Amino acid sequence: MKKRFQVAIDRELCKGCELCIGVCSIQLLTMTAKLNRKGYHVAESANTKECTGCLKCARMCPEATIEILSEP
Amino acid sequence: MKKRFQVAIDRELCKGCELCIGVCSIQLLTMTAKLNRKGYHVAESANTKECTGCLKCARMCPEATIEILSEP
Amino acid sequence: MHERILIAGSGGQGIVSLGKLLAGLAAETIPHVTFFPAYGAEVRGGTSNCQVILSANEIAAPIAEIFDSILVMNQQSAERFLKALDQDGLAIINQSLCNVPAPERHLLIPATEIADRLGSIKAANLVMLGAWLAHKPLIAPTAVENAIASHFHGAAPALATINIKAFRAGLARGG
Amino acid sequence: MHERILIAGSGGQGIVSLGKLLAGLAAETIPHVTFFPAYGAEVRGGTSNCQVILSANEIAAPIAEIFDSILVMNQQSAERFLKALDQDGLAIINQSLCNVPAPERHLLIPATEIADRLGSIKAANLVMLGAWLAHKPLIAPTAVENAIASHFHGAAPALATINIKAFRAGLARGG
Amino acid sequence: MKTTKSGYRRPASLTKAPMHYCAGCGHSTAHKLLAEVLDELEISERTIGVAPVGCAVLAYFYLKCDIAEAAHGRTPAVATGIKRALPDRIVFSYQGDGDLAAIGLAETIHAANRGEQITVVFINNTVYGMTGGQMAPTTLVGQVTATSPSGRESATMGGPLRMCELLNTLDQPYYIERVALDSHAGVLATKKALRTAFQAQVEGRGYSFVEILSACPTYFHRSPLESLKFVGGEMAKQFPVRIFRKEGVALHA
Amino acid sequence: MKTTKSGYRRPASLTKAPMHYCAGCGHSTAHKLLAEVLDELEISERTIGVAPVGCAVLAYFYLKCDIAEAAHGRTPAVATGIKRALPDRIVFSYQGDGDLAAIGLAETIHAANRGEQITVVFINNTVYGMTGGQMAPTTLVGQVTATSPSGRESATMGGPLRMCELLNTLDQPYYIERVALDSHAGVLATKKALRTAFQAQVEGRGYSFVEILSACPTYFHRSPLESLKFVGGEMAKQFPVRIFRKEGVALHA
Amino acid sequence: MKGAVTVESKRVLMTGNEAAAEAAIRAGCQCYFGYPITPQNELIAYMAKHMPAHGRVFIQAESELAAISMVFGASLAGARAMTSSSSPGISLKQEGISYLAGCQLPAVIINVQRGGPGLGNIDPAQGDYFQATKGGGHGDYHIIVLAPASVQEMHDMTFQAFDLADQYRIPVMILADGRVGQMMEPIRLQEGPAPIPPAKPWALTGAKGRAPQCIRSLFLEEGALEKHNLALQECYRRIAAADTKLEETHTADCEWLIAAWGTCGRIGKGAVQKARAQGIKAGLIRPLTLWPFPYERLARLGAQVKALLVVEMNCGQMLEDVRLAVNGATPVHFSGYPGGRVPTVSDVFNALTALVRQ
Amino acid sequence: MKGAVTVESKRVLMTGNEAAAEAAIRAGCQCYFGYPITPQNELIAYMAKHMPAHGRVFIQAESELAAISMVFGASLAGARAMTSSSSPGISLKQEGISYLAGCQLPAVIINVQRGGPGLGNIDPAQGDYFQATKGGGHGDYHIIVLAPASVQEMHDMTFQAFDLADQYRIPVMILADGRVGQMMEPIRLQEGPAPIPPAKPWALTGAKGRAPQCIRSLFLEEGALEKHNLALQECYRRIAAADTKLEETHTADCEWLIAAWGTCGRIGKGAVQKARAQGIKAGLIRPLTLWPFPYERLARLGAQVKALLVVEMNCGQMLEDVRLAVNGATPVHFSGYPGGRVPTVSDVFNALTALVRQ
Ligand SMILES: Cc1ncc(C[n+]2csc(CCOP(=O)(O)OP(=O)(O)O)c2C)c(N)n1
Ligand SMILES: Cc1ncc(C[n+]2csc(CCOP(=O)(O)OP(=O)(O)O)c2C)c(N)n1
Ligand code: SF4
Ligand code: SF4
Ligand code: SF4
Ligand code: SF4
Repeated sequence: MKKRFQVAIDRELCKGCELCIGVCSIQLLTMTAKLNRKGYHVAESANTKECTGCLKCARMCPEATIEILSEP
Repeated sequence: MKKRFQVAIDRELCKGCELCIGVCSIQLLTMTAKLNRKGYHVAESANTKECTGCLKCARMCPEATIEILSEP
Repeated sequence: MHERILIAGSGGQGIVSLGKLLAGLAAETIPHVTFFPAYGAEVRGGTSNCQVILSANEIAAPIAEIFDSILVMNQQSAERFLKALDQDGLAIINQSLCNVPAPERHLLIPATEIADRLGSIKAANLVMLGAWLAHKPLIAPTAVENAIASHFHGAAPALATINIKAFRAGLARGG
Repeated sequence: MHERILIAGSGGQGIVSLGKLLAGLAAETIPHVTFFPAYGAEVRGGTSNCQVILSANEIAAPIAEIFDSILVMNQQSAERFLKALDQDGLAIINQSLCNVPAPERHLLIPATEIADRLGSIKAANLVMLGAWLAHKPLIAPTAVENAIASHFHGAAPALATINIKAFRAGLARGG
Repeated sequence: MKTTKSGYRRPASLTKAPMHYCAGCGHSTAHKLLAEVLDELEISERTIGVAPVGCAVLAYFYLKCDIAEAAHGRTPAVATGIKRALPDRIVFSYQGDGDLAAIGLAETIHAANRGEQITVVFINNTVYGMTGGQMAPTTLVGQVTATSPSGRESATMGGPLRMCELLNTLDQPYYIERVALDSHAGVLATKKALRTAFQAQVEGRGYSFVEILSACPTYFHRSPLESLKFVGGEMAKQFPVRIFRKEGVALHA
Repeated sequence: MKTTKSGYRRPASLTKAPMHYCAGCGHSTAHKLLAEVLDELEISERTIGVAPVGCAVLAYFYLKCDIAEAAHGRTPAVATGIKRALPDRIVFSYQGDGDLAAIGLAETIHAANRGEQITVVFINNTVYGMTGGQMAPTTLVGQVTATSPSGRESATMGGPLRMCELLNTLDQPYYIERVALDSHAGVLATKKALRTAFQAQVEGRGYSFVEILSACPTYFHRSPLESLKFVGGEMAKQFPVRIFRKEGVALHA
Repeated sequence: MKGAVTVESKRVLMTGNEAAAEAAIRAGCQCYFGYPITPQNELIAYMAKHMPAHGRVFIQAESELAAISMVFGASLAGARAMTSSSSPGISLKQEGISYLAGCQLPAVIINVQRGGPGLGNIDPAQGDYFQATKGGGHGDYHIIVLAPASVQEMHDMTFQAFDLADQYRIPVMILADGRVGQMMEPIRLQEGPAPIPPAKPWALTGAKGRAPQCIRSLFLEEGALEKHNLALQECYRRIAAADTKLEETHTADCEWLIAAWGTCGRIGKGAVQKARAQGIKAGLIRPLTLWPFPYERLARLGAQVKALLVVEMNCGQMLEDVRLAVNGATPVHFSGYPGGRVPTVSDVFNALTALVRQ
Repeated sequence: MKGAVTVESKRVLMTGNEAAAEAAIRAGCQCYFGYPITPQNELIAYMAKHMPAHGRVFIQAESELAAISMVFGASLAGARAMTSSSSPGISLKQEGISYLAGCQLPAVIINVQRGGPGLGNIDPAQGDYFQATKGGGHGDYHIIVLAPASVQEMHDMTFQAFDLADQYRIPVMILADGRVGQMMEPIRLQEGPAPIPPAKPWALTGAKGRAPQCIRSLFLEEGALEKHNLALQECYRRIAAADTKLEETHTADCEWLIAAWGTCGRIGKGAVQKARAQGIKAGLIRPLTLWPFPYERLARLGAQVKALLVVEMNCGQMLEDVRLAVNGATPVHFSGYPGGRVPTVSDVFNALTALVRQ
């Protein structure tokens, strides 16, 4: 059975660098127009349930902002 | 006609290091028991007229103490 | 005339360049001008602020304690600096990133959002400047626009347009 | 008892080691001892000198201006230092390398030549020591010989012999 | 906390504090990877890091291990002092190119030459970040910086120093590798290099050195994504990414 | 004054002062050869030398050209300042291994890396002469010195730094050679290397570096003749004598 | 000039760092060697841009040690040479400064101080007074130390520094702080042709047509170093006699004297004006040269006033020179701000009135 | 101990340099880092030989900069650490000393001074008083400075230095001169078990069982550096109150006071004895701690005597502290020997009698 994953992005840690965006092969992550308290645009993940658990975005994120949790 | 050379050693500059002694293929140079003002044993050249003008001793002497003059 | 201005915000908000721009333009017509940037740290991402003093007379102490105008661009700066506003002073507050009560001397402007909509959040500082100038007409708006145009000349004409628009939006909002 | 001794010569003559030897042996029996080497320069080949003070009482100033004994081993040192000899003082002069007039307080010893003949010009310093001890019996000659023997122990027994001979030659010459 | 196929969590050795680095800065990624390695080797409680003067001077806010702050460039000498005093601790220095290759070049080479049992993490971003984007010893020829406003010109300013190559002429180092934080693969390689380097120290094998080609978007005057391209492109061309020394043996290219 | 088959005279660029160096010291020979080269290239009147702190600190007593005295290790930086101020003069630094490879290592490498148009004469005698025979960065493994009384031990003190090899990893240097004052042939080779190095500078070609393996009989604790054997034997084994770079091109061994 | 905006015909708005850099160029500085450090980075950046454009030498050195040594080299070759840094970097230059002083070489060194000790912070501070004036390096020497309080003075003092350095063959330090360095003010630039430095027959330029020369600070011959050091002291006396400079405000009739330097001096002036406005007979003495220090003038003022207040952004450094000058004649009080906080006019005014009320 | 000759049961003849080295070992110094320089080479050679034999750390560093930084590292890891050098090398350590002070790290630093400025010469001199006591590095800080006058004091003061350093978390400098370093005298060695250093909970030893710690001198938060600097000053006041040390000779009834430190103090004692022998009421004050300086005791003596004579092997450095202490109460005269000449007893005696005759 295919494992399910949850993608959690800590909005306040995100700096909007966009390094996570391109590495996701199924383009799950997008930049938003939203600003966090520091004034950065933040990344968001849509359709979290599609996540394959490749962890690429989490590994790319300089700020360790993205956590991928496998659902049990 | 074979050139003649004169070997002049500045006794006061000599430090008795003996580096000149061995390089002379005809063993023209010898250490003496004499001391110069600084307390060094000094080298001397015997039979200066035998000198072949190879300049090896002059080149070896760290102190530029040995001058080889070719006689005209 | 003795106008003490404080501009404050976070590292990347163009606080220091705004202060420099203001001081440079002011110095063309006002006899005594000092500009002083305070770097929070020799590091990235901290807070940033600067002071500009414009005066008809010699400025003995180039550092003010209370200010006639305060422009704050983020929450931290608002919390830290607004208390230094003179009782008759004017505060311009970047509402996009600050959450402060707004008594009458406070002018709230969503500068970052305005700038973002115009194409670059980096232009928020000019929104702030525009709003301030609307209340304190110490510099001619055309002089500001010329300065922006020549600053971005060549390198990025598109940016010049965005920044001028931002400035005008501020001017309009402030008025 | 308050004996101020100066030993001087050129860099390679073992001036400092002689001073150290003397001070070390003296300290075994004499309550107050200082030894001070003066390096001419942080470089090779300059002159070298040292002072030893032996005293029954505390030595306030560990530096003397005039000396009870002066041992000079080369011309430069002789010229420089002999004038610092106390009027009742004793000078031991290495005749091999010094050319000085010899008033009665001056003892001329061809120390370098003696040492050379014994097998090492480096032992000239011990010739000097021997000659001095002959006049100022402040240390037992056997103590000196033991110290020499143990110094060269292992490394170079042949050198120990040469040096002891040199010392004895000095002792004999001095007497 | 291990990063396995089963997920990714913020490493335990990384504090919760937001890092002050600019968006897309390689320091952030390097810190994160360092924290992962401290977690995986379970050494954070016996590790002492030495932070440089440079953008990473505040590393103690982020890394959950003891951290000292060295004078600019003296970082490996400080690490030497710590390691010699406490030989059973894990000691690393973390340095920028100004710190490591300019003012601290002598300390860098001599610590390596003594084979100090430390790990040196070298962030090569070709500029001085903290002081405002000046030329570094590793600045590329032609690169514009605050102090090479017309681009670095090799005839008067010299060319980029290749530190791995320099250190590889020495006998003592145990492990020397250059990696690039230019892509996902680069992140993985960097992590692996750091792990190897720290592992070597844990096993007492000697001096290890990891050079990380790293983005400084602010002073590259490029976006974070463009900056990664610069790292993987122009930088990696000048600074070949590879293992220079493994288990004490120099591998020649 | 040229030294031709017709005789040898004390070079005109050497003063008449007896040198203070110990008997058999390589500094004396190196000074003499330097003076010969200044004579032959006829440059002594436009040459400015920088003497190090080390046994050669008094070089100004012996060499008939303008000479400055640098702080310990800063010799190439001082030479850089002079050459940049007076680009048409001939500028050389003359340095021992402590000066060049320990305290001054950063200055040495950076001057080379900038390709300063200077000539560096490096006397490698494996010890600190002036201060009393302490360990140098070039001390051989096992060699006994005042600060390695049981012999240099590579595990804690490192191994001998090979400066030519280090500098040869840089792009800018024009000429790098190592020679040994171990024999008559070595003297000739040294003279030739010095001549090539200065000639390169006269022609404005760039940075030149000559490492001279040299005897320090006093702290080798050997006679002058035995010292030469040590230079040509154990030292040359550790420090291979050869041209490393010629006309800007690295020659690989 | 990058970042400069021309005002009127003759005024330009610049930071103190840029103003100093431009002054050096106008004074004929031929060689600049520096290493980045906040808060003086605008200076090195300015030089990086403008020195090559003027055909002069700019090198970003590998360290402060290398930079000061390059200055040493350029100076001994006869060139006007300068370096700049901030506190920790200036500490690294101490050996080099001692060598420059020992070799009697002219040089200009700018220290835009920051908070210390150690890494401290980069806020304005005045913690390096002792280091600059008493000799942070080894041995008995002095360098001339000038203390600017405005961007105009950063410019003018740097300009003068080159002449002073050449005239006395001595290093001259501009001891500024982050405030003066970072602040922008409209200034009038030094105009006209660059000054012509004096002939430097002592410089090493190659021995053509003369005997070879040496620049050294090693004096091994007996008594030589003592002679040399006494000659240095003699030179220092000449400088003290001719070139001690200070600024006075309302001192003629003052009963309460503030002594302060640099930025604190400027703020002190504000406090004096405030005090005068309230009828307090306050005055200000601001040494423009910290070495040589205006001992004599201060001794006379010390005899005149009821008390002195020394204000510094440190824990009391010039304070000692003031006390040496006053020599017990009147009480000397101190207000110190160590760590980057710049006192305000009110701070100083309050400290003064507290004294008056006592 | 190399070069040492055992005398009686308890006396050994050593140079001052060796005596200091042996004291460090007996005080439990765990790490020594040094770089050769005359006139302290016997010290580093001694450590090279004996530290490894005791299982301690010895490194000949690549430079003085590296050496002081290694000391910084070892100290922050909780070890007793030491370095030694001489004037130019000490100048190079100034940044590092400022960092040690800023981080409140204990360390022992020996400066066997030589003549300066620059390369100077290697004769005994006292030209680094200002550097040592006023802070040769940047920022407001002090270090404890001890001034030995004999081989015994080289030994004892070095031994005590480690305890002082740990007690106050401060660098301690032994400010010796070439004479004290090179001289041999028979001394009594510190016996008994090595002192036990205080616990160092601040040290970085790995965060096992506690929160991670940081050793730093960077204080960016607003007001933090000021707070830190005021805390340092508070510590300095405690040290001054508890650990100001001096030696007095014939001061009870003296009318003429010699003030001198180190070697000059010892020679001054000879001059005082000579003066007393001739009926002149001379006395001597010899500060054993140069920082903290015995201002109070000197102020009281200043009120007692007709005049003071300061004798130093420099151009007048401690002189300023003496003048600050005396604060105008009595004339202060000066005899200086800058450049390596050591004054003789007669020199000092003559200077004193010249004063008396005036
Ligand atoms: C002695 C000294 N010199 C200079 C500085 C200023 N300074 C701080 S960080 C730095 C260099 C930063 O560059 P790098 O080491 O490459 O690190 P990055 O900031 O790029 O990560 C400099 C020159 C200093 N703090 N101390
Ligand atoms: C800053 C400084 N540190 C140390 C010294 C002491 N010192 C003088 S020369 C020297 C090293 C000499 O060795 P090397 O450079 O190899 O030259 P050599 O004497 O062997 O020719 C040292 C450490 C100094 N003068 N200045
Ligand atoms: S990589 Fe991280 S910081 Fe960058 S945009 Fe994505 S979530 Fe934000
Ligand atoms: S080589 Fe020269 S110094 Fe040596 S013994 Fe021969 S002549 Fe004398
Ligand atoms: S300036 Fe550069 S190195 Fe520094 S935090 Fe920003 S991106 Fe990173
Ligand atoms: S000590 Fe060595 S290097 Fe120095 S002069 Fe003597 S032999 Fe030459």
